[in-house]
Amino acid sequence: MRFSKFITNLERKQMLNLLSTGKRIDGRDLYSYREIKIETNVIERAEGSARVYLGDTDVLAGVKIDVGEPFPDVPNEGVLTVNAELVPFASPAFEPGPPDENAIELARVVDRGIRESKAIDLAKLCIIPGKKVFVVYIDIYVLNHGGNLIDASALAALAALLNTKMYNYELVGEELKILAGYQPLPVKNYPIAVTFGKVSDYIILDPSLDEEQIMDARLTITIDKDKRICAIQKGIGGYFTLQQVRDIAKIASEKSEELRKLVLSECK
Amino acid sequence: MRFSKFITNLERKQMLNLLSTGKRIDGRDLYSYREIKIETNVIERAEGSARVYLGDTDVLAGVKIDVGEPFPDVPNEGVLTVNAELVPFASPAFEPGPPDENAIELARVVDRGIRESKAIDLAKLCIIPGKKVFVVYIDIYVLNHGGNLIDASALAALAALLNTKMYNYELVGEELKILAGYQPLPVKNYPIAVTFGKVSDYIILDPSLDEEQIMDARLTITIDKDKRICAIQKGIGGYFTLQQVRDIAKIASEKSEELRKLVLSECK
Amino acid sequence: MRFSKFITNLERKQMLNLLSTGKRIDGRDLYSYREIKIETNVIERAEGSARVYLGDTDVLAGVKIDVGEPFPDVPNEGVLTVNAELVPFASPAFEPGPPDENAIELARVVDRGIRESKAIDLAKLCIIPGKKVFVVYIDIYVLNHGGNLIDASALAALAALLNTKMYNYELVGEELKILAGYQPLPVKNYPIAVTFGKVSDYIILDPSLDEEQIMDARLTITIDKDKRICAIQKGIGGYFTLQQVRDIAKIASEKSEELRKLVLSECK
Amino acid sequence: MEKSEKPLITEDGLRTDGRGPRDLRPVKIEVGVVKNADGSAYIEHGKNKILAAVYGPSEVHPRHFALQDRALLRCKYHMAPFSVQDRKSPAPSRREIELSKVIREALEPSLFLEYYPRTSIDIFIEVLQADGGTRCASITAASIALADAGIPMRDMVVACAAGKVDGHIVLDLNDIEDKNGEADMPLAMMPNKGLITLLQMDGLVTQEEFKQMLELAMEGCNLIYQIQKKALKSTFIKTVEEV
Amino acid sequence: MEKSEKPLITEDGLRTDGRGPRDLRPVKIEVGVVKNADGSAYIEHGKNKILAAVYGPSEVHPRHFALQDRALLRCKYHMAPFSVQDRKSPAPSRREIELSKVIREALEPSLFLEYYPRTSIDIFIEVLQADGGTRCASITAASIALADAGIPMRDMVVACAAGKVDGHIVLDLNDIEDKNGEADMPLAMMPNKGLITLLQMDGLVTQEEFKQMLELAMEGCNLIYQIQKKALKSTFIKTVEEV
Amino acid sequence: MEKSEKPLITEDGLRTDGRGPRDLRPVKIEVGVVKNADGSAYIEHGKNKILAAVYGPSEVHPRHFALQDRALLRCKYHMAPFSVQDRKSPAPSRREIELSKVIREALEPSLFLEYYPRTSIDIFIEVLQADGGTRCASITAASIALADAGIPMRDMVVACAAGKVDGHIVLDLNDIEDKNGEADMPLAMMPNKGLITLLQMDGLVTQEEFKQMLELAMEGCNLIYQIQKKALKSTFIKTVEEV
Repeated sequence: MRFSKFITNLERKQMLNLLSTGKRIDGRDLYSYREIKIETNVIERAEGSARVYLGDTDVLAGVKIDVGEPFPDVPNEGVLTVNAELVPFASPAFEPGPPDENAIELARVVDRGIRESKAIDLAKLCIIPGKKVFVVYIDIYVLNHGGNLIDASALAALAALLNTKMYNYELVGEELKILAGYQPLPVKNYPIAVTFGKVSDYIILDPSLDEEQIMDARLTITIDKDKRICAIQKGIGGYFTLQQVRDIAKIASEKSEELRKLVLSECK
Repeated sequence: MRFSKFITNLERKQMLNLLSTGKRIDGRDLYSYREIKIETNVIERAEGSARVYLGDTDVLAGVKIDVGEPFPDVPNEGVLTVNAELVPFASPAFEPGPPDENAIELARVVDRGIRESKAIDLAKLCIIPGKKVFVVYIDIYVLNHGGNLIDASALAALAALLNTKMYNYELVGEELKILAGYQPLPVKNYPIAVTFGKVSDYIILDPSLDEEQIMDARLTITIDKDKRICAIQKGIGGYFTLQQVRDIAKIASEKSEELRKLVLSECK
Repeated sequence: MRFSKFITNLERKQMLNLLSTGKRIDGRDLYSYREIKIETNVIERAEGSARVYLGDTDVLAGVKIDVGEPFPDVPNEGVLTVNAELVPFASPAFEPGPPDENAIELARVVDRGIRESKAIDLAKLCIIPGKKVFVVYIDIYVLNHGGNLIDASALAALAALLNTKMYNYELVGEELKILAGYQPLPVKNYPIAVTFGKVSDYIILDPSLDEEQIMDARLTITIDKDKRICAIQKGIGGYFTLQQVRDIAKIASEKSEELRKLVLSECK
Repeated sequence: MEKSEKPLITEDGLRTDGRGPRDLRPVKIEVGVVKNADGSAYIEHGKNKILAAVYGPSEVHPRHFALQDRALLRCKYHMAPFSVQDRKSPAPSRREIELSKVIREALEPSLFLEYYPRTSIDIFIEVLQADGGTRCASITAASIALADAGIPMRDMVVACAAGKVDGHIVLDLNDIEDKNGEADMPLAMMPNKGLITLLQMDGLVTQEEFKQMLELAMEGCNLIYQIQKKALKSTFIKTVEEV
Repeated sequence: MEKSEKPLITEDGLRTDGRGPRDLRPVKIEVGVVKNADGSAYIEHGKNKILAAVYGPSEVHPRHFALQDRALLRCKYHMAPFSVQDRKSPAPSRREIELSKVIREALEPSLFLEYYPRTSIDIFIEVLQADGGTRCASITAASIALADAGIPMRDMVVACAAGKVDGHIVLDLNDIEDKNGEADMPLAMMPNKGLITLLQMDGLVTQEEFKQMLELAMEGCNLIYQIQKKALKSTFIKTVEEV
Repeated sequence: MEKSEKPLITEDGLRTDGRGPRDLRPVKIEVGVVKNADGSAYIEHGKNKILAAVYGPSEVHPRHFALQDRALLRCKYHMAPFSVQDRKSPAPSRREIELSKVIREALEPSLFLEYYPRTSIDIFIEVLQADGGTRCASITAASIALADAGIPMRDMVVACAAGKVDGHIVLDLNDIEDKNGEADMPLAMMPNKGLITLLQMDGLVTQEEFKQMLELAMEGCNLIYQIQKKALKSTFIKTVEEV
């Protein structure tokens, strides 16, 4: 199998030794991302789509838009639904069946970043208040698990949204009549998830799959276009000190700029 | 573990010896209930609620009221739904997952007592015939399994119903407008479930968890306020003689009075 | 157990030896069906029903008719739904739970024959275009698994359809008013599924349960009343040569006539 | 469907299907009808049409369900989608799950499960057509299927309901009586010693009515027991001839 | 329910329930409330009413889930159908599945799981009534239940949220504030060394606000820790008396 | 969506996408595209975009599924929610379950499963975009993924459909032709000896038309086989260079 499930104790020691010199097994320094490649509009049949390669991680996000009912407490807003699937296709560690806690956490963290930063102008997706609104489905599809699925997925979701086209329509009574042409989805913020791992006392950015296996804790900070924090998620059974959390929030803010530039330039 | 799953043969013999003298391991005689405590309105957020302690058994019943459609064959009546959950919280013998046959039987026996005695005046829960009625959800939540869940659950359900408040409303077209104040749920009968176990040839009332483990058969008789029988359920793979059934029905009738008095006094 | 799960190597050899002489263990020649018995209207409560005995195989098909919504892409047509259940009742090889791949394949092959041959005149099952149509449920229930479930099920489904009575109705506004009397379901084609097995290089018609266990591949050809092919399904992990497929299609066409005559004479 | 307005008992004391209050519906039993099963039976009880099949004693799957000191008895009561007026979803309903349980518990006291430790005995019941009283007819049929499978028994189990309809105590309620009557009380027993192995009731009756229903249901059981015995005897003869 | 139009913070700086920005809601803790469990606790935190029960260390079911080098820690956070305004379906929601995960991960660093290889420790949390901040109250209660079960620990875990409401940084948001405020940040920590074991946030805040919220939430944790300790002490006394 | 009113074949005999009746759509294959898998392939066949990954031979989970005399071959065909016009629920549909089965059975005759007793070989197929003929393209890709995983084979398996559209027998139907045509017949074969491992048909055709379709589909398979071979050759070269 090309996928090594277990890291030996020796490998662990080597990784720690390297970290003590500020380096990582793949040559990166502690706060660097792996190489990122973004392809957009990869699924013509979807309203929007993007594929993100982050090192060995390969994530595809597809956007479909449907017409449905609004939630009763926000009758004037469209609906956002984020779903993630960790299909066994992408890793022998993924189980078949309905989304497990990891897939659900992944989807919810991506969802929170988009929702809390108000990335989609949901008010513009209302068709008939209280009755008909557009429903935006973002489906995240992991095609190869190479570590740090959250950042890759959040990036793919944002790129797919920036790339989403909606048909033009007019209302005939309460029915939608589809008109010629397309308009972009109203996207007004660009949240970027930045994830750190804690290996022993070292904090590393963008953990790879190998690093995830010796990592004690994980912290994701999602930063919006105005450097505000819009979502946080600590994961895995370890801890952080207050100082570590403060440092991470600061680095996340800086790093988010890089990624945002990249995604915006790809989606122009 | 504080919960002993198995009764040894020796314990079994001791229990039988005691029974032959008309006594039980916890000091009760054959036809006595354990101590019963009823607390009502324990969940302010629910329309009605009650918690019943029956010896070590601890059951919480919550009532929620919603608006829904009537069944097509009774368009002028509200809908009653009873659900029970035997969450692993309450006993290592309970499995996670959707309700199993025990939880379903428990819910259906409680349901039958309430339904057949017409405890809830469902005709008064009709809003618009054939279209809109109130739906009464009774959720039974076992918090500690100490034996005889049926009687405790039926008691908690009845106490919760007696304690249920519905908002006042007026119809504006076909929509409900909620008005100030509350009215009680129309409850017009008070069914009491009385459960017996058969251990060897002894009939005992209100079996404890230990007794349930050596019990051969179970019989529940539910009695309404006019001493009529409104539901019966035999359980577990044993048998009763005709005479035993007749005796049980008679004792059930007497015992139901005690419990009914108790629940009515608590719910005044 | 009366049901032998495994065929020994010796039995396998004997079966192959026999086949080399053009005979089969139950005395049939290669292209003969086992004895077929069709009973119709066996479930009075269903709108249509039929039970087919094909050797030891025993299949019951029931038809229920309900009112529902059409599919959006064919607003003027009724809906056909075929469901099959391989309940453990019928064979220790069947597992409890929702339909598995075998049950789904069985239902879909039967469905395809009926659908593609346009056996039911779905246009006549439209009540209000785009809103209300009749939904025809065919439920296939295997009562004993004796091999070749596809042919027996397709036959039972067809016989049940030919035997289906619908109530007369008139529309009062958008509601159906049921009138006295019945009319037959509009059936205008009679698809017959004919299944072959390949054992080593021998092609046999209507494999029995024993033969299915040593069979390498399966091929079903469904033939309509005008000798046209309306569905094909290859099954099990083996292969056929082009010549074998051609031969099978020819024999299927001939054999379908026999079965069609039988079912039509039973359903007169 | 609105509730029936017609009386369920006429002035002559006759029921919707012409029976008197203490009459059984016609009962027909066949044994050995499912070839793959170790034992099986078919019952027509009124318009109920029910098949019961028994598999076992056999190896338990999954294995960790096996019991060290006796056979694992499992029972699945299932209704065909076309067995009732409105098509029933094939997924097991709460009612079917409860009935599977009480039927298993009604049959269990008749069996020497301790003879077959670490095995399973599986009872499958398929209701092809339902007409009130399916659980009773199912028990009657399943007990025969168990006998047909050669499972050693203390006694047969036989079941029949009594109930209250239009104020009268009646035997063996049909579908209309079950739905519109005042009470339905299914009862199963081992007839030799009159031991009651299933007892349920929905309805509202006095203690006195209950006593009458108990006796009437047991009478009904005894009537069906005669039919059950006849069905079994004809099989045993068949079995002997086969040898 | 439409969003509230009323201010969440009055001109006097008071909140809807009368608290100041840095005030906790009342917290009440009871230990040893579930007889069958190995350890248990009940917490009332504001109007939250939550029970936590711990079973284990015990044999793992199913067995192949067992870990060779440490105990398997499992956690199930579950809301009663009547715990919220609109009845909640009893089936676990995606939210409950996520919360079960983050609560387990918040408690895990406090435990010496390596002391009990090949066993399981199961934490069950039942939310009987929900009022904002259930995950924090659940963690606080579950940590006590673990202590009550005698599971060896590095430190207790205690949790509290801070957030932003009407522009103010506030401690321990209630339901209305959670739903209508700008940000909610639950935090759990092991108080002895101030190690953060859970941190989540929904909302939109600046780096500076985030720092303030971090400190405030940790303050809140320390306040609750005092209550937690008191609850545990009274149990230990009880335990001694029992002997 | 209402059925198309436009002719599917023009007067010049051309199809909606400009092809002649016996033309294939463009096919592009890449090998070794999923790093974690033991073997993988990507196919674009018309607008179909499909990934296939193979894991194994490896230990079987759950263990009791293992076969004593050969490898357990499993296959899961799955469509991404965004692969079709209307979003598809991620839960497997009945169609996906049937296709998983027939694809597995189409590939099975090409493999020496008996070389790897007590192991599993898992094939995962993810349809990223669907455009008619996904099962054929999936089989073509999966066979390459199996080769890429180094699973020993008798022959490759390659698949292509023929069908009947507007009265014409045509090769390799696209989505519109599949939905609005008269018949679609997917066929898979092992090309060296022309052995047919998958054959299905929906539609209504005469025996004569069926024969023409059979031959045309086999021709199509042979065309795709050339592309398949080329894709594999370029990988083997790559593999050599890597060493």
